[in-house]
Amino acid sequence: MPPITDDLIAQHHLTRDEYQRIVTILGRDPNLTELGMFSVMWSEHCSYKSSRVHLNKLPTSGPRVVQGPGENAGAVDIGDGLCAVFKMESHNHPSFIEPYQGAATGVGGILRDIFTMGARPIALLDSLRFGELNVSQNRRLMKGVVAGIAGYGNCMGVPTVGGETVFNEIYSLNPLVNVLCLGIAEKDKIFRGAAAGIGNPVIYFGSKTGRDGIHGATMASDSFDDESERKRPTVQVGDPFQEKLLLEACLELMAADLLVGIQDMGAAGLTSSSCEMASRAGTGIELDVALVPRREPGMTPYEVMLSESQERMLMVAKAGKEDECIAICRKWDLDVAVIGWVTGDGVLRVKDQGTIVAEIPAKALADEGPRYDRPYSPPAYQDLLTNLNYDVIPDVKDANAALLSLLESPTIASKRWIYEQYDHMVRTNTVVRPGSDAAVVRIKGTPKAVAMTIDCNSRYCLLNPYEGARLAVAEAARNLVCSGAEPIGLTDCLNFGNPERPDIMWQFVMAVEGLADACEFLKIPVVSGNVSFYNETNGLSIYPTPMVGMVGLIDRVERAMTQWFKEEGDDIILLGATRDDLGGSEYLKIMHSREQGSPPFLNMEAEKALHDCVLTLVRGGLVQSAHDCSDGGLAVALAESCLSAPGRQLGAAVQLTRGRLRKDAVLFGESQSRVVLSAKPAHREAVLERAKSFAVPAAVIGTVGGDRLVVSLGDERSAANVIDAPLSTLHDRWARSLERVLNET
Amino acid sequence: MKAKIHVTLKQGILDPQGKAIEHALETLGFKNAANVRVGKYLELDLDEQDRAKAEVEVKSMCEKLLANTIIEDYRFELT
Amino acid sequence: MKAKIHVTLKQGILDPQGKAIEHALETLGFKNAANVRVGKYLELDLDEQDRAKAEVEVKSMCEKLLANTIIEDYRFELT
Amino acid sequence: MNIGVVVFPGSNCDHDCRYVFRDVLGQDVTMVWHKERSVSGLDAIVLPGGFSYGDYLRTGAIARFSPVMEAVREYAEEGGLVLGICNGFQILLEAGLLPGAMLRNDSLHFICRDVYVKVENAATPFTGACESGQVLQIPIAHADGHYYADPVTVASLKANAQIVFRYCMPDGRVTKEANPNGSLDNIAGICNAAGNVLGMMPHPERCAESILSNDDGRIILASMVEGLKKRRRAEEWGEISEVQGNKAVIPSRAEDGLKIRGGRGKV
Ligand SMILES: Nc1ncnc2c1ncn2[C@@H]1O[C@H](COP(=O)(O)OP(=O)(O)O)[C@@H](O)[C@H]1O
Ligand SMILES: [Mg+2]
Repeated sequence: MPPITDDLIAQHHLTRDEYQRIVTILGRDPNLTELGMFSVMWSEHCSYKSSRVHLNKLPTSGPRVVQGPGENAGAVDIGDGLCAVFKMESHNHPSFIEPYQGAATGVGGILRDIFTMGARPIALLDSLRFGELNVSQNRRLMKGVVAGIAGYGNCMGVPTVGGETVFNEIYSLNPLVNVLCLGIAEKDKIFRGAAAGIGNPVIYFGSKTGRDGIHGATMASDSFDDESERKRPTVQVGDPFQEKLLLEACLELMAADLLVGIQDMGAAGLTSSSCEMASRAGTGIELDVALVPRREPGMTPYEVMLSESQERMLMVAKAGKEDECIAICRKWDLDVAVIGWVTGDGVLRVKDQGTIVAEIPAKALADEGPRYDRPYSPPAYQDLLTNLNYDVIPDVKDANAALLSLLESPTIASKRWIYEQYDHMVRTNTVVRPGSDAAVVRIKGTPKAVAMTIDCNSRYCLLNPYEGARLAVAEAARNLVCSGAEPIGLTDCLNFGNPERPDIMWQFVMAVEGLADACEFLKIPVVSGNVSFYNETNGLSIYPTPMVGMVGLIDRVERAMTQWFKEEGDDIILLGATRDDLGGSEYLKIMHSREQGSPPFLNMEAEKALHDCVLTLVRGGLVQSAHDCSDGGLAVALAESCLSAPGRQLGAAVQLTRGRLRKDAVLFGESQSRVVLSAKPAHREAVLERAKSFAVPAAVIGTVGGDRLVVSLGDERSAANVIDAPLSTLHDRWARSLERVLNET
Repeated sequence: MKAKIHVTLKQGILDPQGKAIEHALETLGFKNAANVRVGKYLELDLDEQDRAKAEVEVKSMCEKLLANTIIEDYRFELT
Repeated sequence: MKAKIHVTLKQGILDPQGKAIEHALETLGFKNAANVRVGKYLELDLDEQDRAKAEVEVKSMCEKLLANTIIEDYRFELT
Repeated sequence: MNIGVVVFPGSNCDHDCRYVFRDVLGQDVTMVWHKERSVSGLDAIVLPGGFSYGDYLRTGAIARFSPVMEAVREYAEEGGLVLGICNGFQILLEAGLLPGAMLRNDSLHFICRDVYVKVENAATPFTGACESGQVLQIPIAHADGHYYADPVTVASLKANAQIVFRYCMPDGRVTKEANPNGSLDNIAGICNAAGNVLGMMPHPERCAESILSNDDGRIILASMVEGLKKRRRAEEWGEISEVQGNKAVIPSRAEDGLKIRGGRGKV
């Protein structure tokens, strides 16, 4: 083995201090295998060394929480003896290197996190960020990523029921691919990744081990430069068929009561799964790499321990049950081998044909990595971003044209081109398909359903990371209540630049505090999450993007609500107040090429009152549709309510008053805490009364019907139609926009 | 001129398809087969008389589009 | 012995993948390329010394599994 | 009735088929592992959708060699009802139980969405409750659904009324625009000459309950169940005249009182 040199230490992305710490822990210099194991476990990706001190601020408990952060996924009680198990993960860097495989293996990884908990995955959502589609490289990336998610998720038979897709130049060299998976498990049959019981066998199963993605974990903690694009590491290739067999085998193993603990091999492969399982149980593990099934000859212990080959799992069986475990794995044509056992000395001991090649205290490896409270301070440019003089921006002249431009912009346009490539119906639970505020998936055997959404407006976060994070939580919850669901849990995926830069660290800290405060206020626990740092290329960071995945519960599935207008003659009612909230809007970006200003004002009390009001109205059967106002403001929300119906589209005639506001602020401003409802005229009074009782502003603004969207703006004395367009025109712009740009090869 | 292009997975990259086919061949009784690898085969007509130029052109096609050089190798012949 | 097997769509069967690649090549500026056809290329090791026996075996693999002769042709060589 | 649902490695609509026959239509369902060599005692067999063997090489190419497929073949030859949905259809094609082959969708993409199909033959055991020409809304979810057969085969399919479903517009017109995948003659489903084996790309099990906003698929699945009941009654009552050889004659129309809902877009 080569001697441990400064170079070697640097290549493993360990600092001198970190190395010293390793020497102290071991009481000697590590050998190369041990150095490799430390380097992956102490990487940012696995150890959360820059984020941990701040993540502790997030509220993680609540009456429904069955499992908070710390396990493979979080779990919340949904009644009937069941819980929803969910988590979100990023696969940004791998997807930039190889979009198809990167995205596919991202799906594979998050699925394993869910089914290792004993939950059958029932839904996936994906949140994507790409550069603008006029650049062919971005189109190529997007096509590859979407195909990869489809290729893996579809084959697994887990429906991809929703997501979010936003385009901004800033993501050109750092696309984001975040995937959320939700599964259902019996509450008292959740499996955890603990290697308990001295003497119990440690069993490897799944695919064989190859040299895939060695150093993937450290790579994810590395930023890109032109150099790393050339020295591409081995790419992990996913095999969804193998994963499907793994899923079925796992659920069968769990049902047979053979296991003590189980964990998937994700980042840092065999190293992380073995030391984390031992650490959680306060035990040790002894294993022999020579027993690990391999795909390639001549692999060293270093390579076997660090390989990130996909579709592999580690289980600790009850003593004497190994033959039954092996039989089930064989039934599903999986490779399987007993590779070691649980020990009492707290050490992860790795042998190669009996010779010890690594010996590290499991806890030190898994939990005692470095923690940094990195310095943070706002960037010098922050004020320049927020100080926007609206006087230099002329008010909108042709609102009709502006609406068409907004509807056509890829961020707002229909995402049908994406979600039609995803099987979103398999398992026959998808009650609300992609295309409404939140996806709704029923829970068979109960009267219930879960609703799910992912949201984050990263421009808001750039302009004010604290407010941006609060706004993301508010929007996610709003999407859920519009679907008739009560928010019950949150998972996040925090995508940021290089934490060693004080300005980036500041964005991170502010965002985490915003998340924490919003969740605290709305009483929504954070049960799982993921941090992805170093989303930076050639020194240019992405916008801070704290993605919020939220899960809600619908007590009676037939009351799930959708966003589109249902019937001619229904009233259109706007809940919430419209303010001068043009800052950070999609409108300013599309029409004035500015990503500036302060993000919309958010009053949490008003937001919460709106949620309670909407839930009461939906559950009371008083409304026909509910749609939250977000990107593009009220005009876009109205258009979406007209256009997104899967069946017949219905137009609307709407009269808005302006007061002292700018025209563009009324139509396209992104004031928060607003929802567009439609209701039968017979329910008008009841709706207005309920709104009043919740102190939520409410106004009847128009009527559903016809085949045009007509919006007039004015006061009592004079009103003029500022928007008047046939649905066919609006629909063509909105529904076909993505396919039009993407067909440009 | 006709170009015949073979695109194959790089050594060491997992070939799930090859693995599944090998397994199927085995259950069908073809016990002699091993190391099945699956790649792509492309044929195209090239309107170019100059062999050297054609070489350059096809190579560039492979690099840019036909092969994913992160995980695939390619080779071609011109006839 | 090594078998190299080519499986291609029968003449006359539309090849949308070939079409798409042709289109993509064109937009990338490769205007000389035409009639792109995409097929599969398989390699496998055969533990069989007798050439004639190997021929029979690979032919049978192709007929039974590797090609669907309703839509595909196949050819192979042994080396 | 006891409906057998075959589970191949990689099947993923097996649960959905079980759910629809057992929980929606109230039948018994037996899951049949692909390594079984017998399918006796079953009243019908369903080959469900999914990605058997990862759909590697070609869709259905490897699954058709599963041990159970020999039994399915015999079962079909004896007149038993076999329904292949999506991947099940692809397996039936590869196994030669139905003629033709599947090509990639013209768009080269996986497509998941509702389509409309026209019932071209309402006299099969699977369409007994449909009207001829009726339009059903059913979702598809596949990447390889472009049906192909040589002209001779197509001619005989037509001559024998083996084309059961064709993609169409909501008003029943069979147009190019209505064809989601490039399928020859807009073919969405075909049966064998005897009429007891049906393969279809759309998923009736995904639209058999009103909570899923559409229950047109129920008509097809319930036709099958009612046909089986009728056949059993005929056998029990010794009405041999109703049975020709091995193949029961299934009535081509729903009887009065047959509870089948849905069926929008009748033309
Ligand atoms: N990448 C994606 N995958 C699946 N569905 C998506 C994706 N992107 C957007 N969608 C769906 O498109 C619809 C509109 O998305 P979006 O505009 O983000 O909704 P909202 O503003 O209400 O959060 C939603 O139903 C969403 O689930
Ligand atoms: Mg919304």
